[in-house]
Amino acid sequence: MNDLFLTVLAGLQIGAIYAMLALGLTLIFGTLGVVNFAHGALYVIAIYAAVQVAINVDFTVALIVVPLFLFVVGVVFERGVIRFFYDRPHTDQILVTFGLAIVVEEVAKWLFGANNIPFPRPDWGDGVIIFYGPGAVIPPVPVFQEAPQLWLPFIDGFVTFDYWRIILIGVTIVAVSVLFYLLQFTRFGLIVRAGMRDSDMVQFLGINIARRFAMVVGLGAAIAGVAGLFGGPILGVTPDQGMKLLVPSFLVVVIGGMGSLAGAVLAAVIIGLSLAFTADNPDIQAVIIYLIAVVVLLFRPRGLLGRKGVFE
Amino acid sequence: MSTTSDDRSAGGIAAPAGDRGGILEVFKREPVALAAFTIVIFSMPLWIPVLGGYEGLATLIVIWGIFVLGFDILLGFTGYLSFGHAAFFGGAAYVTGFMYRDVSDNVIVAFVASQVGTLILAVVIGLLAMRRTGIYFSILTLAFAEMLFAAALSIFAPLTGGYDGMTRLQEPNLFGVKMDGLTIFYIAAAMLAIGYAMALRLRNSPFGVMLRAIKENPMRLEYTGINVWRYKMAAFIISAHYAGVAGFLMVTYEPYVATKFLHWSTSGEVVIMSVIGGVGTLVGPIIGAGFVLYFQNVVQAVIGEQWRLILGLVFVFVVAFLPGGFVDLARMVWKATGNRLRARRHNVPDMELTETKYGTEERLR
Amino acid sequence: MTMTKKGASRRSVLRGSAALAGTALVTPHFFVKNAWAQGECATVGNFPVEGPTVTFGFNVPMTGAYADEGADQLRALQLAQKHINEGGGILATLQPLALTGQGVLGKQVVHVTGDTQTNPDAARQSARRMIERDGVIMFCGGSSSATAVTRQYLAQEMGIVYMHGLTHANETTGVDRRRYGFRQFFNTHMTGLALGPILANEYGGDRAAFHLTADYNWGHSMSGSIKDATEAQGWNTVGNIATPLGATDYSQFLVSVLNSDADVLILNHYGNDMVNSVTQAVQFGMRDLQKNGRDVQIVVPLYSRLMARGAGDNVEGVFGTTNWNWTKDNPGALAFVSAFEEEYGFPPSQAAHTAYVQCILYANACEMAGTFYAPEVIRTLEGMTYSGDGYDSESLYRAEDHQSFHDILVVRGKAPSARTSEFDLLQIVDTVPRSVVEYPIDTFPGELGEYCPA
Amino acid sequence: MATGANGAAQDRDDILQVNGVSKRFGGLQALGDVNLTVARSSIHAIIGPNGAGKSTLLNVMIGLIEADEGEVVFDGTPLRGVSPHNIIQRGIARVFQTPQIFPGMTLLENVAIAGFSKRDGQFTVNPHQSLKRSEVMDEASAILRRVGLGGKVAEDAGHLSRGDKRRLELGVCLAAHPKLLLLDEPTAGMARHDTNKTIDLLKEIADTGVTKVVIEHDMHVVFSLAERITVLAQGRIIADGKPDEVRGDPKVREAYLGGEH
Repeated sequence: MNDLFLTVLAGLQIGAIYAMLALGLTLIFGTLGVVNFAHGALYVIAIYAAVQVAINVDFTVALIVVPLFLFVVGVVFERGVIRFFYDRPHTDQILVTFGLAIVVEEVAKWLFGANNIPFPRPDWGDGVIIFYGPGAVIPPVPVFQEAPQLWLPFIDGFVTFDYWRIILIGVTIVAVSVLFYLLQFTRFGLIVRAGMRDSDMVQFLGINIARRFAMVVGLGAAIAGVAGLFGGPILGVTPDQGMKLLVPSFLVVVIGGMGSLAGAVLAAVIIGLSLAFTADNPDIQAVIIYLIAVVVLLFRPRGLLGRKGVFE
Repeated sequence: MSTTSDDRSAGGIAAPAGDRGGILEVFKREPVALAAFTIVIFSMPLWIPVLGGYEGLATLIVIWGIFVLGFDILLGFTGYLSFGHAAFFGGAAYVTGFMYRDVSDNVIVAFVASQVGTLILAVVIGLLAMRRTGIYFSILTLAFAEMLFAAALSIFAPLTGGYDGMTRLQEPNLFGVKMDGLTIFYIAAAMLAIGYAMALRLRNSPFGVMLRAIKENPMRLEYTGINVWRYKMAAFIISAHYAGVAGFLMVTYEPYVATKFLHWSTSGEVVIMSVIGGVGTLVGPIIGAGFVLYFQNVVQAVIGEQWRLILGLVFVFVVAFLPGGFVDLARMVWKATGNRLRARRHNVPDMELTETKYGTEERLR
Repeated sequence: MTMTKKGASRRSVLRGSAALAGTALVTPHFFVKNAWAQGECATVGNFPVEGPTVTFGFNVPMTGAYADEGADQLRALQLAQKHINEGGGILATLQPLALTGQGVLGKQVVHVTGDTQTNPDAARQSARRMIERDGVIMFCGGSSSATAVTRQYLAQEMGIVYMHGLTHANETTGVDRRRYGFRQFFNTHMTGLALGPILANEYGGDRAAFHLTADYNWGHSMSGSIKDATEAQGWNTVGNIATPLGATDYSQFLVSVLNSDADVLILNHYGNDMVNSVTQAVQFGMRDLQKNGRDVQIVVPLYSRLMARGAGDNVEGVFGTTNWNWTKDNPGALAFVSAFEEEYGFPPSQAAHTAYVQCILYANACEMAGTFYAPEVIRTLEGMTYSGDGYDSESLYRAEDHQSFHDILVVRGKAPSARTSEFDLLQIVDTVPRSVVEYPIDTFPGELGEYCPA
Repeated sequence: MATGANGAAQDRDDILQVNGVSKRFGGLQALGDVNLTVARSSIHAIIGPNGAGKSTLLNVMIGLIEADEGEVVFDGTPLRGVSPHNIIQRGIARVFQTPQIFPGMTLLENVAIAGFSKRDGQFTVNPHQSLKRSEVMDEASAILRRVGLGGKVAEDAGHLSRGDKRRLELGVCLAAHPKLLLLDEPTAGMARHDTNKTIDLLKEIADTGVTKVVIEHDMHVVFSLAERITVLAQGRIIADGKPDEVRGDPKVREAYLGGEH
């Protein structure tokens, strides 16, 4: 049981990063129809911004500054690059954003080197969390005594897990909820959702879609910023992070259904869990994500939760 | 170079003689284009050192030229963007490597084996991936190629040498003639010339017209009595074989199989080469391949550590401002110098995000 | 005919054209290489060297995960070039020494660079460019065994000596050993021999070890060596999971470790893999955990100062081995470190050291042999004993497998408070003498191949 | 199937028989027990208010939509399970409601594709075949002249007006030398002058023995062309007969007046 519990936690945490990146990707795709291969590059900008602020100022400051900064980066990115590609073939969009991703990676390498920059975690997030069951005796190690503890009925004895990763899962849940709230209950969200269904019609109604488009990219980038803030201390701060996350998070979007936010979250969880549960078997783990993608695309081409008619 | 004379004929069948250039013109030009192409390729060892290149680079360009040429048959003609062409390049490379290491050092044996391997792969992947169009096709091909890559590194690692690649190959030879230096270059160049001639023939035959029609409107084609599925599969398999031949030549030239041959970055490189050169023009992608390889191997040494940054910027620039690639640039220059040419842009075909191009009728299903 | 302008360096053009003389329209026939041939082989690489300079190829990763190591190697190689041409550095300490500080055999050394991209295929292509276009007589550098092995085969084919950079897999001088390749760096087997006894001494003789192993040749080689060495000390290996090369998240693997009853975690990772796995192991509380009544320990068999820096404070107390460290205080090390610091303002890494020594050793061997003719240079290096290369005692280039044997350092990560600078990350626990790690030649099978290239 | 054998035996002058075809889309009965025969070499019109199921019926005939029940027999062979391109190869051609052409190709290429389809069958790889001065190309340009597009052979089809696209599609269909031509509103969007030209063209084609089934709203077209008229309403046939009979049928008037007009 302990084993299962820890594996599920590990899976959720792996899925959390994918979920946050895939959400941004699918949001931008759904609204703007642009396949943004530079989304990984936004994540790279986020981790470097986060680690610089965290080391030189404070992580708490980074908590506010980094998502805002990424929002601005996203808006500039849309106004400066993407908008010139709305009328271009999707292939061009993919290629130009892919080219930019290379440029960002190389600039990051130029400025900060190819090696990892240690990303110290704030005191409130450091250490482990202890899950304990009935009758557990936690050893009198100071680190354990100070660590947050949670009673769960099904745990045999006690288990430890990285506290930061639990925070990451929580942050992801919050980020997803905030995003859904924004889209479901605000005027901005109404327009964005309408735009996802039919951008021509929204434009026809005289709504300034351009400004909203910039906001959408900004929003997607800001989520990548949050992912970088909380993912950086785990996955490391190297220039190639973006490229490493690009293909899996893109597959998550496709598996979930392009343009489907709920689908992206669902697919991220599925991918995360399947990676965690195949950890003991590298042969299967290496192909599992592609296997899922192939099966889904062959039997349900529009993805798990993709809506019919919109992206079909 | 033969660029301008050749891409002119890209329209395939044009008007009957008289109107505007047209059919006769094209057919007069096909042998000319082929001859010019062959001369340029075969003389590469003579002129590439002038540009700071070297013999090995010429061989590389020719091999990758075959690869991108086949890719252009699929993307440029049929409009299917494969993100997984590395599967055929790398697959054939591994089969070739396996033959050289464990079976025979004879290039003919390896060639046959590698092409059989490519055919099997192409049929299996094609049967599954070709059911989908647009971006879903791209993702499926990517997924299959990556599965193959992952398998080569894990399940088949004892056979493939895993991440380190396949080493300890015997020196390939053709009944005692070693495959090195200019020998392999001329063999590869001959294969490229043959491949180019075949591609030209295909394009200017009814078959090529059908492939272009698939790109334009597959439903209309089906309801004109054409078996669209078979044409698509044929294009896919032919395209895969070009990649397979390139993979075979790569290992014959360098008796070593790198895992990168199967990696998605190899598929990506082919896309980059095609786009930089000009999709759908046959020569364009080959020029693109030449440019990228020249940049990676020669300009790199001049620029030093930041060469990839510069290459990325060049790439962004070309995609943004030269949607038709270098061939478009040549065409623009040609036009600017007062030559009137029918302006048919060979832009990258749109990769449909929609599942099908079928019109309103299809929705009823 | 531009191709033959440089004349002598166009070996394969000539050979190819001979084969195709009947068919090719224009073939360069101006030179017949045999006219210069010396000794047993018809043609050897880019020999002879014409003109007042000789070209070395510096073939290091400039892009990709090991770009920083590559950059440090490049610095060291340029420094070596400077010392060969102008004197200085370990020319003051190296014995036997034939170099005079005025180039090699009366020629000034110039260099060309190439990017291996930490990718075997790209490495081979860039090495080939150096050989074919730039006419290098030797190339040097690199930061992974995969790139090292593939270029070593190319070196043999082309008749160009390759002085390895950082390559730690046994295969390089084991089953894949080549006559034209030389490795100064140590290997996983030597790491095991050096580390095993010290681990047993430190942590006790009855530990249960769990391995996380990067899923490629070096990783498995490393894991096997450590397993053998620790089990010989009475340890028990309770698990081994292969992790994908370049993985970023190790939580799913660490969970398996947590669930086992292992009390030592061995991370057979290098580069960013090592940075990530060691960091995340600490994040999971492995260093604070107790199992079987003992503190859980983490071991990183192959250390690199550059990588340790990436892992920050997490390497504190973690054991490992390294080929060399800048804090060594023998005359050779001091000469090299001070020259490097003077030039660049910070101390060199072990990657820099091996590249530097390799380059100078090659030049020295040419000077000793009195020729650039590769078979003679190779014979000079084979079986050579030398000192003053940064180690306390004498080193040896073994003739049978081209593996260099020298002292090896067992180190552990320093606590942040104990560091004197941002480069002072590793504390030398023990300098394991050459005699301990010098394993018999029949440990690994392999054939070096011929002195004549093929 | 009994109906199939029965239908084939019934009247050998019928080129097409629709036997008891039904089709549902969700809750909507698009076609309900439709029985229809089309006589060889005739012009047969199908009319009815919007949403009556006319296009669906044509789609069933060419295999674009599979019927829930019933079958379509063409020239004595049932078409169930036959793939669309094979149905077309047997001699049916279809002009769609929204013109379906190859927009990025020249008019000549558009028509030539159908010519190759007729000549080479559904699939062939024969790179030696030349496009040059082949009989297919000659015929294609003749057909383009015939449909009134002779001056635009080298233009990209995508740039044509809607009416011209319709004509081009007709040309594509003619090049396949069909036995049966299905036309879905061939004159929609055309000016009266062009409509008349099209009527003349269709009559001319009929004289060559090609059977035609036409869906049309324009009663002028219907009554100047059709030899027989079938009226569909809500997926069912409410009248079937010669133009004069249908014109006087009260059920038809009711369907139209009670429906839309």
